[in-house]
Amino acid sequence: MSATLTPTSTPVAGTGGDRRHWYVGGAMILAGVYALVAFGLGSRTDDGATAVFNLNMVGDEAIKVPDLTVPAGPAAVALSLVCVAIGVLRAALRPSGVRRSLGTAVYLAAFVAAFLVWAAAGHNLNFTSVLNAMVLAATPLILGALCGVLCERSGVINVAIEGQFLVGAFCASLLASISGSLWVGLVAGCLGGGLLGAMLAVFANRYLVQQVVLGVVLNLFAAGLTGFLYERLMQTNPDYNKTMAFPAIDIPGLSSLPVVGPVLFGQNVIFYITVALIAIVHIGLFHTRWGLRTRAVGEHPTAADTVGIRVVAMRYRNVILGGLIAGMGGAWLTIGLNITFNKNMAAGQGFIALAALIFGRWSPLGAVWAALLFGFAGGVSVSLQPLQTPVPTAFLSMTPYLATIFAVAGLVGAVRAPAADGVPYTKG
Amino acid sequence: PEEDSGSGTAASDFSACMVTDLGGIDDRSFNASSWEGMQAAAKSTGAKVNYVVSTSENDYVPNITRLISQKCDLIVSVGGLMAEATSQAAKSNPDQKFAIVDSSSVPPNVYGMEFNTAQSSFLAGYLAAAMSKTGKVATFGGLPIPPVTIFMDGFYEGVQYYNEQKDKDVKVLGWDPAKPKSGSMANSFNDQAAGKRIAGNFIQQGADIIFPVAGGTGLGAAAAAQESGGKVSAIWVDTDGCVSAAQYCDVFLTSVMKSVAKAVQTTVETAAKGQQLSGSYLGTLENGGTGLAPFHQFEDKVPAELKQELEQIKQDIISGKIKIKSANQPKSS
Amino acid sequence: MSEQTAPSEADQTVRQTPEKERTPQSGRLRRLAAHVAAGPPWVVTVLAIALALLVGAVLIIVSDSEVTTAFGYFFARPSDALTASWTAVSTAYGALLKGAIFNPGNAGSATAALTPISETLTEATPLIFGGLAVGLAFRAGLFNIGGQGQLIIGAIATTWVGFTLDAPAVIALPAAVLAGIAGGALYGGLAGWLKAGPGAHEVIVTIMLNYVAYLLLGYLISSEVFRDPDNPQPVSKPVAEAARLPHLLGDSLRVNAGLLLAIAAVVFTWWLLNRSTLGFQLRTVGANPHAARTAGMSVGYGQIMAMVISGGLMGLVGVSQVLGTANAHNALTQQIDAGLGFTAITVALLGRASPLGTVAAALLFGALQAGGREMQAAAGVSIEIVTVIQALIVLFVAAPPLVRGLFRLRGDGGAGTGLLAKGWNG
Amino acid sequence: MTLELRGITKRFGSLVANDGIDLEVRPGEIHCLLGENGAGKSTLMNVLYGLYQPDAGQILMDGRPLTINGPRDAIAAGIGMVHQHFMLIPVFTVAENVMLGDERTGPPRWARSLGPLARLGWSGPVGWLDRRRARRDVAEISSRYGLQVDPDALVADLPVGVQQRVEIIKALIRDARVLILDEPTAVLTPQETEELFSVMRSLRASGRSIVFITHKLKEVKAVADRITVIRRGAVVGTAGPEASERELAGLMVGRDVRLTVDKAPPAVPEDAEPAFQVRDLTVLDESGQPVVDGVSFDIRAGEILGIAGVQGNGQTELTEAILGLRPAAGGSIRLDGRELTGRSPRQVLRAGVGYIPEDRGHDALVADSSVAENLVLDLFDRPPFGRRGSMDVRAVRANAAHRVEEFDIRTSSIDAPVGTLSGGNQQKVVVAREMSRPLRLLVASQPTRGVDVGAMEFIHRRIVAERDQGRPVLIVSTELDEIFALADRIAVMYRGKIMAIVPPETSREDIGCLMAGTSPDAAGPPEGAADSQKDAAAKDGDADE
Ligand SMILES: Nc1ncnc2c1ncn2[C@@H]1O[C@H](COP(=O)(O)OP(=O)(O)OP(=O)(O)O)[C@@H](O)[C@H]1O
Ligand SMILES: Nc1ncnc2c1ncn2[C@@H]1O[C@H](COP(=O)(O)OP(=O)(O)OP(=O)(O)O)[C@@H](O)[C@H]1O
Ligand SMILES: [Mg+2]
Ligand SMILES: [Mg+2]
Repeated sequence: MSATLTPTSTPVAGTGGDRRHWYVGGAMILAGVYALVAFGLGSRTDDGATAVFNLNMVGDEAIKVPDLTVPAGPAAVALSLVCVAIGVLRAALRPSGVRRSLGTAVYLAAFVAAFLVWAAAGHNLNFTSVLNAMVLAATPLILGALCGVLCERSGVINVAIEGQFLVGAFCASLLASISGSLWVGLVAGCLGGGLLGAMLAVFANRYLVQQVVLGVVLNLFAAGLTGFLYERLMQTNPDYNKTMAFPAIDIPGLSSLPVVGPVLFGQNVIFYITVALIAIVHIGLFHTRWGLRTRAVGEHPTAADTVGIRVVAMRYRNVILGGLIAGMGGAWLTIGLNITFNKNMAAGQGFIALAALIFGRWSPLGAVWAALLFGFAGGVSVSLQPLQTPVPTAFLSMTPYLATIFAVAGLVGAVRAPAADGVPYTKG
Repeated sequence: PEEDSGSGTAASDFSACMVTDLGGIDDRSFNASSWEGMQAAAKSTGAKVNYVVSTSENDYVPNITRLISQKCDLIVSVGGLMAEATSQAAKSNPDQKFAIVDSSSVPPNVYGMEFNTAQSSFLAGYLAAAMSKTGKVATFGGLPIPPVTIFMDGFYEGVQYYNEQKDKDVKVLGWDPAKPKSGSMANSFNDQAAGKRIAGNFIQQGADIIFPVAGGTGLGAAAAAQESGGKVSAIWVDTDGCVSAAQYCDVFLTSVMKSVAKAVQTTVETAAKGQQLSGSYLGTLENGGTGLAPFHQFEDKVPAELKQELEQIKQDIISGKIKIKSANQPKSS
Repeated sequence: MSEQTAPSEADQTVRQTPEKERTPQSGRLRRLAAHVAAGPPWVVTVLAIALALLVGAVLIIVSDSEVTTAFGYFFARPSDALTASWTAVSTAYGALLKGAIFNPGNAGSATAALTPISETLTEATPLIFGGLAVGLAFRAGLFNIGGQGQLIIGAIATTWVGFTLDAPAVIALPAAVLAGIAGGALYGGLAGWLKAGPGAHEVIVTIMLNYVAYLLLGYLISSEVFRDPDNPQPVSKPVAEAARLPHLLGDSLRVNAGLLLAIAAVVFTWWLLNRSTLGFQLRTVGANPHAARTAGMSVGYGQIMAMVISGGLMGLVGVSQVLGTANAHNALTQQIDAGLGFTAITVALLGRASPLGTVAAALLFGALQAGGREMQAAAGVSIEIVTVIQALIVLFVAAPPLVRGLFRLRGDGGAGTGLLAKGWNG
Repeated sequence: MTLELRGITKRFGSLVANDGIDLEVRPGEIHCLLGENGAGKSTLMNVLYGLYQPDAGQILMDGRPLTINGPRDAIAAGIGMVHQHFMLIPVFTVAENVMLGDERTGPPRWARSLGPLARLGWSGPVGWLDRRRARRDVAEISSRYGLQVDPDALVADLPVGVQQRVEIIKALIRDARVLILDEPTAVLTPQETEELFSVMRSLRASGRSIVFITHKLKEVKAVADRITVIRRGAVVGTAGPEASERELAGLMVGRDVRLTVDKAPPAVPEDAEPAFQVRDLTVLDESGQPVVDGVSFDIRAGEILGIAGVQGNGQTELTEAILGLRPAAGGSIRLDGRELTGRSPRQVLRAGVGYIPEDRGHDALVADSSVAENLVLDLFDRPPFGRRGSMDVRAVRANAAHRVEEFDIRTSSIDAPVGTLSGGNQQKVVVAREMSRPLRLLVASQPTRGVDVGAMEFIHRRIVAERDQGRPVLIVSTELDEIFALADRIAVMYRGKIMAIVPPETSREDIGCLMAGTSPDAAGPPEGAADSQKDAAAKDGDADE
């Protein structure tokens, strides 16, 4: 009777857009004041202690950058005040767009810096090594999140990244060990992830199984299957599960840059493939025919269908492609890190990758930033352990999870998935 | 699974069964060692041995019950977490024989096996301090629990002893018995990636010898050491690393052995012969229940003088001349 | 109110459907066969279980070294390979049945004969609570993947009350149980509140809360308040004797009063969903939040309440873990969750989120778990296979067309699990 | 190019949506497909466009059979379609929407200047999008046919009228020879409709054929060259443009229609106190723009105020604000002297407001729940249905049995999921529920959308009965016929404002002008236009004479 473009989302509950600035700004000020009292004026920093940040990796003798030494107390106070100031600006000026994002970024950086200065007071902290740990931890998360981007941008929710990691890690280790070739292992890892992706695609697209549920079940399936095969094959015969890894490749010239050199240009080939994939997925999604169609299929499949795009085929293709990428993330866990396969070795990283995807608002670059953030939190919590901070290890390890909750609950604002994400496409 | 022991000396109808802890049969740690001991005993006595795996703590009680109903003559449970389940089962089945690794005995029909690994870790600490070029050594644990921190305590005390004797200042990263809350823990016994991360961080802090006390997690530390290209070495724990994780043998300075296999083997053999098992077993440097493994590829790198010093310290510990303070040592029974 | 004005024309618009052709009723059997061939849900479920066991059998065969050896010379002597396969599978599944239902070899004493059933019921108890919890949230349109966290917090609360409260059983036991419920409910409610208020998707939030609870547990069991000074392991103080759930059939059988609590929880959940105003509200919010809001219901309130109750039921999983017979310590340990928060999801899916379906599903999975242990001990088949079989059952049940297609049933293409959990935007 | 459909049959389950339909579209004609809601028009066109596969029948092009397995085949055959529900991706720009499926690809500018790089495979399945060319093509088509659009605008930001132009450009850029327009005028003002007609005529002039779907007789007569009438899935007749409206209407609905409801003039004194008052009501949308902009009106007890207007001019937001479903950014709403502003939907309902939302499936019914439960959706926790937290299932069922009887709801059982009922009967469930409790105000939005004539009459009679019992009633409808049939006074909304409140005797044309945002000069504003609407609302009591 009437043709109107139905609004794509009618939020069920009204979001108090106005008050949000108050809440967020207030929370920022509170946290800033806390930082001031705990980090800046606390006992750890008060007697003129200095914090030393080493900027060289042990073992990279070629580069030498002087250590960064800061007076801990004054630095922490200054950084905390920056936090408070940004909080005040947020509440008072209600910035939007770029300025708001910039403010949030500076806030986070200042807060984390204040914390690090406090933690490192009277000790030294190897900052480059923290960054390196961040990159190592973030690589599988990035691959998992890119898989999520491919699947969810085309309208299939993928909660099975965890399972794809497991199968990828298992296949990579098994085939690399049997064949003796890391490349065979890498391909096998990708195919393993792709296989689980294919299952996801079939059950989601053909049998219309609710996709979040499906992902959870596939995770169980993958955990059970790899656990079973591990016990029956690898445990009885360690030759099926050798430690093997791609060697690090130094990019000539770049790898001797201070700080970033060893972190970004001294990793193994899977890392470089990951970097390439970030670019490929981003460019592919926003600048190519395939990307335009993928996004169309995820936003409004019927519309895509009416212009002749084969919606379901597109979804199959992208979900399987995504599976290949997640499988590579799994391969990283074994033959990328020089580690043998172990039951449940993904240890929840697939879920963190999913969180990175959502945190990054379903965009490849956003997901990369989120993955780096999680990686950084992990790297820092490991590095802080020997510094004898009064914060128990368990609480340091909680930070990435709490950060995610805060992010989805407030800081990032309402994140919106592609409109048709999780909705199977059927026609009459 | 059922392991037929065809080549036994005397075909016996004695059966010994083992319940693993959550690490599974190939944790390269006490589960694996216990199973090794079971198999050795099977060989020597012709006893039948098998094991069941626990995948969650909910499995402990039913696994033990099931083995009781399978009429196992001796049930070996591995790990102190099973102590309660074992002693309850023992109380309600007073005729059934039990043995448990890493726990003392409570009911009379449970034979406990404990190990004072602080003693051997003390030696390892001394060795590490002497071998370190950077003056920093490191250790981390799987969980902050006595069976783990006892190693770390001993290691720490060994380093301090070296510092006293030689007037040096070798630092221990990752553990200070005075501040147990901020010790480095991987929170897992089978997360190799975590082990690698933690070890990598120690290396970046300047440590060149790492002593992981975290079962399979430690493999990640060994991998990190291997990647350093000879600059960093590791000390393995529980078993001789050159045997249980041979691929990393080139980085293992030595291993702090906890002779679980030996103890289990002896226990099963004793029981199979029909002899009484009573009280409990405490492995020490003196009885060989714990000690340092051979240096293997480091044999030539460890100075002879240092080897002598270690031998002397060992004697001093046995004689009680050196007192180890760690509160985590088993109360000797 | 007003005059009855049914327009007579409208009657003509009612299309006359032709009388269904009556099939000659030749015996019950034929009717049953026809009924089965139509592939109603229960048939699909049975076939899904069969199919999953079949896949499990294939896994057992391909991973059995004896069988694979026999297949090595398959063409020379095929009978060997087939016999070996048959032996491997029949031993394994035989043991599964013996461990879950009845073991003829152990029929000597009543206790021995009842052991398998007791084990099955003991395993099923936490699964009933968990399945109800996840199912209830499903009915309100929420996917509670945070059972792990809620049960851990419930277990922490119940343990704390259990070892601090020095009181007779009539007080201690209910207090500990209520504490567990409250702990889980608060933690679940937190996720519900984050959903209803700031609009944070419950799947992400509950996954993250799982990690937080797990780490908190690790911290607590080695903290002064909880840590058992007499135990070298990271285990909390045990709860008082008085606060433990009593055994139902004597001390040697593990089935305990947790089962009675579970039955009570089933009755409560059924009443809540089908006979209470709150349940009506939850179902409406789950099925159509827009209509719920238009009808004056508060969607946020419904979501919070659903997560509170779901979390409370999950807290009961923690209660049965600590106060029941699952763990010999009756104390907190790092692995107290035993993965039940995730298994509960499959139970709820298989039970189609209905209380009675959940009971059936929990009994099935409890039997698989209990039987799986026997299978491991007696036939040497890794218990991981049980996880594979459980996942496959749910997968097949969720895709009836697949099962119907494989077995050539007619079927009506009816809905799979028919659950209401939404995508990220829902 | 002649397009022929022969014997097209399409079933949805047991429902026969198309029943052996024959249709012929000749080159250069505007062929009008006329039929009531649910007659099967869209289904037929979706079959032609390849979205549905017919259960029987054949499509011929210039006498040769044409296989259409999907829209791509239809597009290749030169068929274009503007769907009833637009097929645009809101987060894409106009240019992206237009090129989707027929993408322009080529080397990006930076590569072009690099010589050899330009020869790489920039096209192909993962080809590089050439946005500039897409933009240029859109601009070209839009200037050729006078379809003004900005190629870089986001579709979500465009008014529906412009979105429709985008849809037409989409079809034209694929060089459609046969263009299907499925109810294109439903969202347009009379003026926009006129513009669309002239575009259609110019397309016809360029030799294209157009299938134009509508159920508005006047439009048929204005543009059609030939007319095919469909009823209940079957062709019931063809006619030329000379056929009279009465004849066409008879064909369409199968009997004489009389869209007037017998009702007495309002039995309220004209100076009676208004029972329901809205003053300066302002409602903002998600982006903070006013969608309801300072609206004021009064309704006396026993009076029906009809709100006319093209869809999307703030009517939905107005009713939702009254119900408390949307926050009011300013103004007040008073019922019998009590303030309703800022109340929750529950409080508003409890205050005695009955509400029939415009989209029953979305906002009023829970498809999977039973008829009985849907009948108590807003009373479930009140006696006799709910007491102290528990529900009395017997009372719920008894109520359902009574309502099904009273409102003549055709259902297999009161336990049947309401989603299995026909649209009209679903609507009756909503009406029955909302009228089953004592009301102080009835708000009904599109009360008879997608409902057959029998049910429509029934619902109209019930609404009038409410009025006759002395309740104020607010009706929102985009169907002028419905407004004329029911309203005692008519308020016309345009862009969130009330243009005027006029008596029901006002001519269609004048209301059409108001709906389009212009005040009809000839008629002379009975109560002024937008600027003086506050006064109008204040004194509309006496303006009715
Ligand atoms: N996908 C579908 N599944 C089931 N029934 C459908 C489907 N699409 C349409 N119908 C039914 O088919 C009949 C014809 O629908 P159709 O949309 O073709 O009508 P229409 O003539 O376009 O009506 P309107 O004027 O309301 O657009 C209706 O009864 C409708 O409910
Ligand atoms: N999903 C379904 N399951 C069972 N019966 C259905 C279903 N959909 C429709 N029906 C039945 O099919 C018949 C035709 O439905 P349909 O929606 O086409 O009615 P209609 O002719 O459009 O009537 P109305 O004008 O009231 O919408 C109705 O009797 C309805 O109850
Ligand atoms: Mg239509
Ligand atoms: Mg209809």
